Amino acid sequence: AQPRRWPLEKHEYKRYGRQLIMPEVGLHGQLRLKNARVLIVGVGGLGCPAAAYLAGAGVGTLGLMDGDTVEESNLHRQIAHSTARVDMNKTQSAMEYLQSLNPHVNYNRHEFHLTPQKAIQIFEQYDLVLDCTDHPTSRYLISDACILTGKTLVSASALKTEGQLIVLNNPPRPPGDALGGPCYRCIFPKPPPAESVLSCGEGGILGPVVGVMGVLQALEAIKVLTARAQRPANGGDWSTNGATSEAAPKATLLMFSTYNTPQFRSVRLRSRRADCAACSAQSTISRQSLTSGSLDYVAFCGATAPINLL
Amino acid sequence: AQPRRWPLEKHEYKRYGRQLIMPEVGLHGQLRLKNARVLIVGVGGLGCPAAAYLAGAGVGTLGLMDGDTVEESNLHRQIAHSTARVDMNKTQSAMEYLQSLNPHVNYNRHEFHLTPQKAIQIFEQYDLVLDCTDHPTSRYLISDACILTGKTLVSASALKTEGQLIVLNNPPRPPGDALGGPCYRCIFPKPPPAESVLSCGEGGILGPVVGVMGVLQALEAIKVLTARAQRPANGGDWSTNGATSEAAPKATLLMFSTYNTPQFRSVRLRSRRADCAACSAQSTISRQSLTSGSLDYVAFCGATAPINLL
Amino acid sequence: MAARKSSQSHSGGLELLFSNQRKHKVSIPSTSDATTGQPSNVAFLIKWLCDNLMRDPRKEMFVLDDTARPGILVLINDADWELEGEEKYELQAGDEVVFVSTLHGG
Amino acid sequence: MAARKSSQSHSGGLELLFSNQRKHKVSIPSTSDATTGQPSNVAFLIKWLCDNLMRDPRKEMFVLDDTARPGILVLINDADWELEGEEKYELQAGDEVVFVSTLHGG
Ligand SMILES: [Zn+2]
Ligand SMILES: [Zn+2]
Repeated sequence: AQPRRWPLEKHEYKRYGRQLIMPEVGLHGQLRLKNARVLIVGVGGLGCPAAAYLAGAGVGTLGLMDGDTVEESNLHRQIAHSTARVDMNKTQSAMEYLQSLNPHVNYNRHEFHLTPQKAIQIFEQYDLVLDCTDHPTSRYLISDACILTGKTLVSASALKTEGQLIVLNNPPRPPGDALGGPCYRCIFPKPPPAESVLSCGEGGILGPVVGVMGVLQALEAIKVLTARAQRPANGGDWSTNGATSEAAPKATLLMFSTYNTPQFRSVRLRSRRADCAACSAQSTISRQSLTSGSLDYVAFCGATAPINLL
Repeated sequence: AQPRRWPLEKHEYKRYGRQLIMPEVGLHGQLRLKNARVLIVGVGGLGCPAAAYLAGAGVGTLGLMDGDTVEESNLHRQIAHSTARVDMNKTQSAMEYLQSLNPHVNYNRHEFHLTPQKAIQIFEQYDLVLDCTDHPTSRYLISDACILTGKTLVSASALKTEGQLIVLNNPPRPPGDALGGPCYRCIFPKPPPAESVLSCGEGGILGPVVGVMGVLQALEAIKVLTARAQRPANGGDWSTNGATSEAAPKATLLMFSTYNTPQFRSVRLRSRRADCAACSAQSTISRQSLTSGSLDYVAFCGATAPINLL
Repeated sequence: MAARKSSQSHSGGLELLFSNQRKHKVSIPSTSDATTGQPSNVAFLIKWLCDNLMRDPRKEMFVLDDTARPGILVLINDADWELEGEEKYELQAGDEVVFVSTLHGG
Repeated sequence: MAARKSSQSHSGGLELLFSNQRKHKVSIPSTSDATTGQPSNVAFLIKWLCDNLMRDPRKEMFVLDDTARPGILVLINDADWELEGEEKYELQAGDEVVFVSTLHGG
């Protein structure tokens, strides 16, 4: 006789048992994780730990996007790579590690840097996006593409001894809908002066600092994916977001500072901006402007070669 | 002509460059890390990420202690292991991963569980200890051995959706010296009732929750090791601890709770307890009582088989 | 009898003993003994919580010998109660008292 | 003229502009204009900090068009100043104002 079909495979009950038994996840949460497609943009200091814990948790499809190759100077913090894989593309290197941790995940490699032309088409293949990149140019582009494709965005950053984390477009709603969470442009309508922008290469970075932020991105992604809200099967609008009130949702910024007391601080930020260029009714950013390449993010953010000032 | 000898090898400037350029680490901090010997007790959910970031940062000698073998149910959170290494001893499995991340670290494997008889002799080989274990029995034992051997202890724990972190015996001082940081017994003089103790196997655990705590342990260890204080070369007493005042140092407990607002909370705990069984002038715990096995930690903590109550 | 407002919260699994709710805003009498006028202290709060708020019959998971059981940290306004006078600390309006159960997993 | 005490702190590299010190307790005049008696607001604080506390000559790394430059979040008592009236928020004694520079690294 054919046995009753279980919603998960036998090995999945074993592998995910420690999270399955928790009411916050449970069988329903595990099935949501299994059906989820998550895109990680940037497989560096943030992307490596985020990918490890999302693969570990059993996210069904994990997309990895990065055009860079592994360098020796990455290895103090980019824990999914290895010395033997120096010079290999980062998505390939990380996939070797992730496959050995959890071979039951579908890994998609996008072996290039994100461009406005490709963003919409790629983001549409996923349910949730993690911004693990390292420049304002990509942060604005990723946020815009998340608004246009209706994806929640878990964004983190780190430099020297500090880190920041924010969940944007949560819940995800179309431009003009005040019940959607704010986007990156709502919080930062204008880019910082180019000379104030420091990369980890220039400013330095302590490995566990960016590591903590990346692990917390995985946790926020799991929270969003396993939340009780009902999400339509084919990626349309969210009918309910689990919030009990119909007030415009605000974002929360988590700030980490290694040598501060206290080390962590949570601050309440704003809701959607009524005149936001991306997520308001007056939005000027469209699928067409992205896909055609008419939006120049590099020009918007100013000079591309950051000057070592701040 | 013989070139001037540099304090670090050429490849080390490359590999650790992103942390070397920061004033908080610098060349002096990197040399301290290189000369440091760190013991990680427990290579599970906490120990795996802690080991990854300490190996990445270039700690000279990393000791890994665990008597367990890798199980499939570990892999959602124990990111240094792999599916192919299920049934392998955890220190062996983790070392394969760590070697590939940073082959320039000396790895010591202690392929057994900590016992009172062995604790003193092993701890004396290290400068700093991370408690990454999962039971009150081992937490009291590790703390006592750290007091008796003069080592700072970075202790973390996690269960379900929550985590805790505390740095103990910091600065490390002999029993009776009020200028040493408190120990585990100062904070918790009596063990909890055995029936209130839940393991991750029983209560469940979300991977990134224990991951965050483990990464933060690595960060606290790096902070202690690179601090400006002068440490005598051969592990004797600390002449100065970098603190500006001579007040009795207090411990700080960092608490994390996934679904709380705010997620992180830092609370001030006490300084050394004047009647502490381990670190006070009235201490009743000695090297002799540990090494001879006359101290029964299992009996002290009550029944060993925890009951699934809380 | 005036009420003293105090909010208390639980962490580390203790919320399971209190209707699975993490934060409670409670008003307790400002004196623990009407005859002596003794102001309410934390010892009184613990007893009051046991009698009035705890739904779980297993009192021993919260109290032992009339105080918080071993393994529970009591924090008053983000500091260990041992810094504030322990059970004898007299509650002020608006005080936040947190009960934290130590975790041991890893 | 009474002083209004307010503490302000920096994060994300901004402390480098302020003598590499993260936290400053400052007392500013309670009115920004003695004739009108206009209470001091955050706009006044920003100008005051530039004139009195900033040691770095690169003012443009902190202000642009008389307000905090793009990429700096201004937080008043742990909330975005946009929730509190932005520059027009009138400072109260004991207010904590935090300037956070956004990080972009990863
Ligand atoms: Zn917006
Ligand atoms: Zn002690």
